[in-house]
Amino acid sequence: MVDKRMSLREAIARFVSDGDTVAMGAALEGLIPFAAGHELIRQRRRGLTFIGPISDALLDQLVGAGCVSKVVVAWAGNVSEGLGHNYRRAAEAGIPHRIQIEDHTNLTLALGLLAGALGVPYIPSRSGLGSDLPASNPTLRVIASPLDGQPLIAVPAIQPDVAVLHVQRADAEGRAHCWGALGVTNEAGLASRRIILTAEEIVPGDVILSDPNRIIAPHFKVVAVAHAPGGAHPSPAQGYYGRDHAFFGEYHRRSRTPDDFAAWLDEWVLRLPDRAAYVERLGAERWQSLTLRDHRFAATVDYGL
Amino acid sequence: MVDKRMSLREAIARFVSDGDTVAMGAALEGLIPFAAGHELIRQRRRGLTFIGPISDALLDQLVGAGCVSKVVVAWAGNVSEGLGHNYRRAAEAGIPHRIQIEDHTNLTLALGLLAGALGVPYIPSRSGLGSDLPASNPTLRVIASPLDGQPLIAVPAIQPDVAVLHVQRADAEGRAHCWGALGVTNEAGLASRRIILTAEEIVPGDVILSDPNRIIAPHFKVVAVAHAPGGAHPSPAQGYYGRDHAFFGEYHRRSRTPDDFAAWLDEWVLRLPDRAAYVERLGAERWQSLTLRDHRFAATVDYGL
Amino acid sequence: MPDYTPQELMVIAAAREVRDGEVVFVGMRLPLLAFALAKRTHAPNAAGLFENGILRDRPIDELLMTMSDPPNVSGASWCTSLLNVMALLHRGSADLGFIGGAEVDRFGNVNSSYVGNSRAPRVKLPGSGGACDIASHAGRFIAIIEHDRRRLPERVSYVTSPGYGSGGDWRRRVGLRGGGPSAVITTLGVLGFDAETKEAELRSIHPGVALDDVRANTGWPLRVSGSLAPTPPPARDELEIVRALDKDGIWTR
Amino acid sequence: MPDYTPQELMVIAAAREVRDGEVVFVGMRLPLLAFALAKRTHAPNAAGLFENGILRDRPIDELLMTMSDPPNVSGASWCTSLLNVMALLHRGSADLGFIGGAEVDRFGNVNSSYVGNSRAPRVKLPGSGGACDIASHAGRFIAIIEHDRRRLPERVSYVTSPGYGSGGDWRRRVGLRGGGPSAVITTLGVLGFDAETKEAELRSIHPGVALDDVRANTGWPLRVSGSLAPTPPPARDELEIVRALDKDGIWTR
Repeated sequence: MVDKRMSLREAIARFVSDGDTVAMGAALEGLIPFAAGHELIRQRRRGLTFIGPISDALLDQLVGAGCVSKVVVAWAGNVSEGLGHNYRRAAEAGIPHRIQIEDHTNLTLALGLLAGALGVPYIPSRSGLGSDLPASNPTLRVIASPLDGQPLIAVPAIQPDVAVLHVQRADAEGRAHCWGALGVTNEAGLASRRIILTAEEIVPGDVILSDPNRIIAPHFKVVAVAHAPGGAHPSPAQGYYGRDHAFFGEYHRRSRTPDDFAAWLDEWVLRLPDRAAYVERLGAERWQSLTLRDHRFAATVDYGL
Repeated sequence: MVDKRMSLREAIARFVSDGDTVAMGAALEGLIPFAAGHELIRQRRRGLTFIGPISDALLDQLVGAGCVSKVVVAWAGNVSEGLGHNYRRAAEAGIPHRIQIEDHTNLTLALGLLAGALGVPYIPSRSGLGSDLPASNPTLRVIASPLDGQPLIAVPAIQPDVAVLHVQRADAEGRAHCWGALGVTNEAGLASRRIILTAEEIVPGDVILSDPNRIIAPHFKVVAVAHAPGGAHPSPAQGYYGRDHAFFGEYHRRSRTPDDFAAWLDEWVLRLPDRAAYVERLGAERWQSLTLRDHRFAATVDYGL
Repeated sequence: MPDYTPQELMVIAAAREVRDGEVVFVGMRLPLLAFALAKRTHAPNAAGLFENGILRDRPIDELLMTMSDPPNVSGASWCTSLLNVMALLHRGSADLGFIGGAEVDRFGNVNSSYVGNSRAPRVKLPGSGGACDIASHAGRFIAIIEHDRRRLPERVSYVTSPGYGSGGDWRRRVGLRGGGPSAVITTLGVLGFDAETKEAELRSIHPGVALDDVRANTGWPLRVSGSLAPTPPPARDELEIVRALDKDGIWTR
Repeated sequence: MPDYTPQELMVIAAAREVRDGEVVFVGMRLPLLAFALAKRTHAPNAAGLFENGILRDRPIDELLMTMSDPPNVSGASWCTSLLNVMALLHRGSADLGFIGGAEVDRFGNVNSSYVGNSRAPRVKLPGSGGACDIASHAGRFIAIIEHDRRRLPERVSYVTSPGYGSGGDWRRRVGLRGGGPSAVITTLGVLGFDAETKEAELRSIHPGVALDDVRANTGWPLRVSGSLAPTPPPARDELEIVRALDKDGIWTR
């Protein structure tokens, strides 16, 4: 038994290097690993390629903090508020620096990760035909089907160096349960060379192994398990806390100018040592308002013999 | 709310026609829809194309009964006993008649179903390169990757007319929970034009909707829900009953000659009206010996708000 | 002054496009409200697909800010992968999809990626998300957009989500199998598309809007359908449902 | 007469090929016993992948007749789709895989599909299952087979699972990325493969077996490794574990 528990600081220090390609936000608008993203900012990672279908405000923060040189995304902004100010500044004016953008659709990004998971060079799709995506993202190539000559888009394999997945509960060896909307969690984990888990709870292996169908990835790809309660805030973690809509709104307003963003970043990321301090800064009352009012337990199943 | 409950007899009569392509045994050695297969035999379906990665003895029975004219499979036989006598007789000697065989590997069959699910003409793979599969199954074509010229096998889409899935529990609208080894259940359901469910239990919708991550298919593809307790016997249904190894052994011995098989078929299929009669014929003691000795309940999860 | 906002009318007009029993690929904001409204009125058996992996039958009483908000998960009819729901869409199992965008053009092509040159954009928009997939593969799709000349140019500067391209049989020629746009619902009216040329034409005008206003706010000489009609105003119950859903008027006020 | 069966020795020899910490694609019957034995002896951290979608760390005390038997599911470390575990294999994440077959030839190619012409077979065998996938993509693979001339022909009549093809760099030329066969474990000995030519060579002979017996039962002039050695006989604890697992001797007696 290999104990992979470590602090999030150590996990990021050991397993994400400058220049890595990093998949985050695989579950779409929920379970976004904000705690891990903030640790990337604190450790001043540079030159990252960010991969994620819909990254919500996390990508905007990483871009504004100067961590990202390339994005491979289907949608980037602030989901409930609209455009992402930092993302726009980088794409339109090179502030803080230029970023390269590979536009995908949700499906082509998922197929790219699936191809990466399978280790095949590409998977064909009709998404992108007739659009300008192949023009602005030359990795999406129009091909003729070898079976009947019909036009297809060959979506090339995407193999991130690391996927950071936030989950509800994990054991020390990196076996984890994750529930709710899953997005491309499965494909991102399998496509990546290694997986970092951040978890609301660390539980005994028996809890996880009691329901092997709910496990989200092969543990032998997991290199680190970091306990990070509240680690998805302001995005939701089903069964733990809801989405903090106001926080997204506040971030939107406070990222309109580079100076405002610098102040926000200082307050919520740079001046805080870790996620525990962040949750404390949110305050007990606000945290309480986000946590469960109404339990909805799943009907059990029996794996008996 | 559309109530899709009906007898298995009605489900097969209405939704499987002569000449259809039928996916069965998607979960591999467990949850094999033997009850539905026996109903196909009783209703004398002819000219079926049987699709399944590892179909265990069910395919052998359908072939012996003359229902099948073509098989699209990765493995066909009697898993714990070895070769399938009826399958051999059909393939080697045309008894009861010739069958066409499209050999796959487990992966190529899964990729074919995935391509069918996605509605793309093919998915590339390296499984099959250097083997004789493309020679005996010309649907597997060697192509050059349009990205780098490397050889690949183009696995063409497989879209069955109907997938028959045996599940642990389903509701009247066709939403179902299925657990244990899943094989290609997801891909077979999505690739098929319609789904017939046979279920150990019919439960209220609230039970199923309490755990949406465990639901196995979109209900709008389900055309029939048949209550069939014991419907996977002699294959196992996790949490309900184990595998009846002896039954597979007995079938193996009693299918060595066409006459022996005819007697077996008469006793276990043709002379019985339905699965309830089959379970009764097995006898309470034998059934009891297969059912759970030891419950292993999954740790619950909370979908609360 | 009517007793409702243009956004409320757009939601109601969009809801009326949903037929009972259809599988609908639902977007966020106005489409989500439209789908919720349709479920509560004439289309109780419509099923909603969400690109995060959700299939939902039961209506939700809370306003969702994103499709992954916990109330959208709890009680869903399937909570699976993005790939599984996109597979259904790509294969042709979605009857209808909704998309938004910054620009829609004469042939229903939609831009949500770049204003100006994509290599040096004046505005970088969020991108496709699932919009290109929906526009490409759904049985038909509907775009919802504010009506002004900037947003309805003759030709979008970037095609994120293909409509009818340059018209006629363009979709078939480029290899798309989805049906293309069936309507563009704007703040001034509803556009449809000519069955042959696939050019947009004004199908209905919202109450209180003049035809000249529509033309003046459209970036090309807009054709008018032979069956041009006024958009039926919101019914009392439609408005009540929309307002109950969007209590604080976040998207409709 | 030794105090063990050839099948027991094959299981034990196969178990010794598993290294601790490896990801092993496990087949049924003898390979399953071999994997279970390795877990209980020198490779407690080996992880087993099963093509029905299972990843398993915890050993099982019951004899499995199929990989989908409930005891293999309960307590698994992942119970997912065939596609997910095959994706791991295809991508190159499996260090080792085991396969069986009816014929293995001079270059380690394996037939489990047809004896005779595939269009009019003398014997229709069950087919690949996952064997072709394992042989194609695993870091290395091991075949287990009864040793006689019929089962070890110079060239198999049908290549279900590619070994080294016609030898040398054949695998690279046809586009395969997995390492190919590292051993063939038979009832008489263990074959390895020459590093350059990729031709099979006898690496060890089981206790009590004469070299001439091996040659006489092989369908081509079998080369002998310069480091030919006797197969170490089963240790007491190895035998005890195998017999505890296969209590009734279903596969090893």
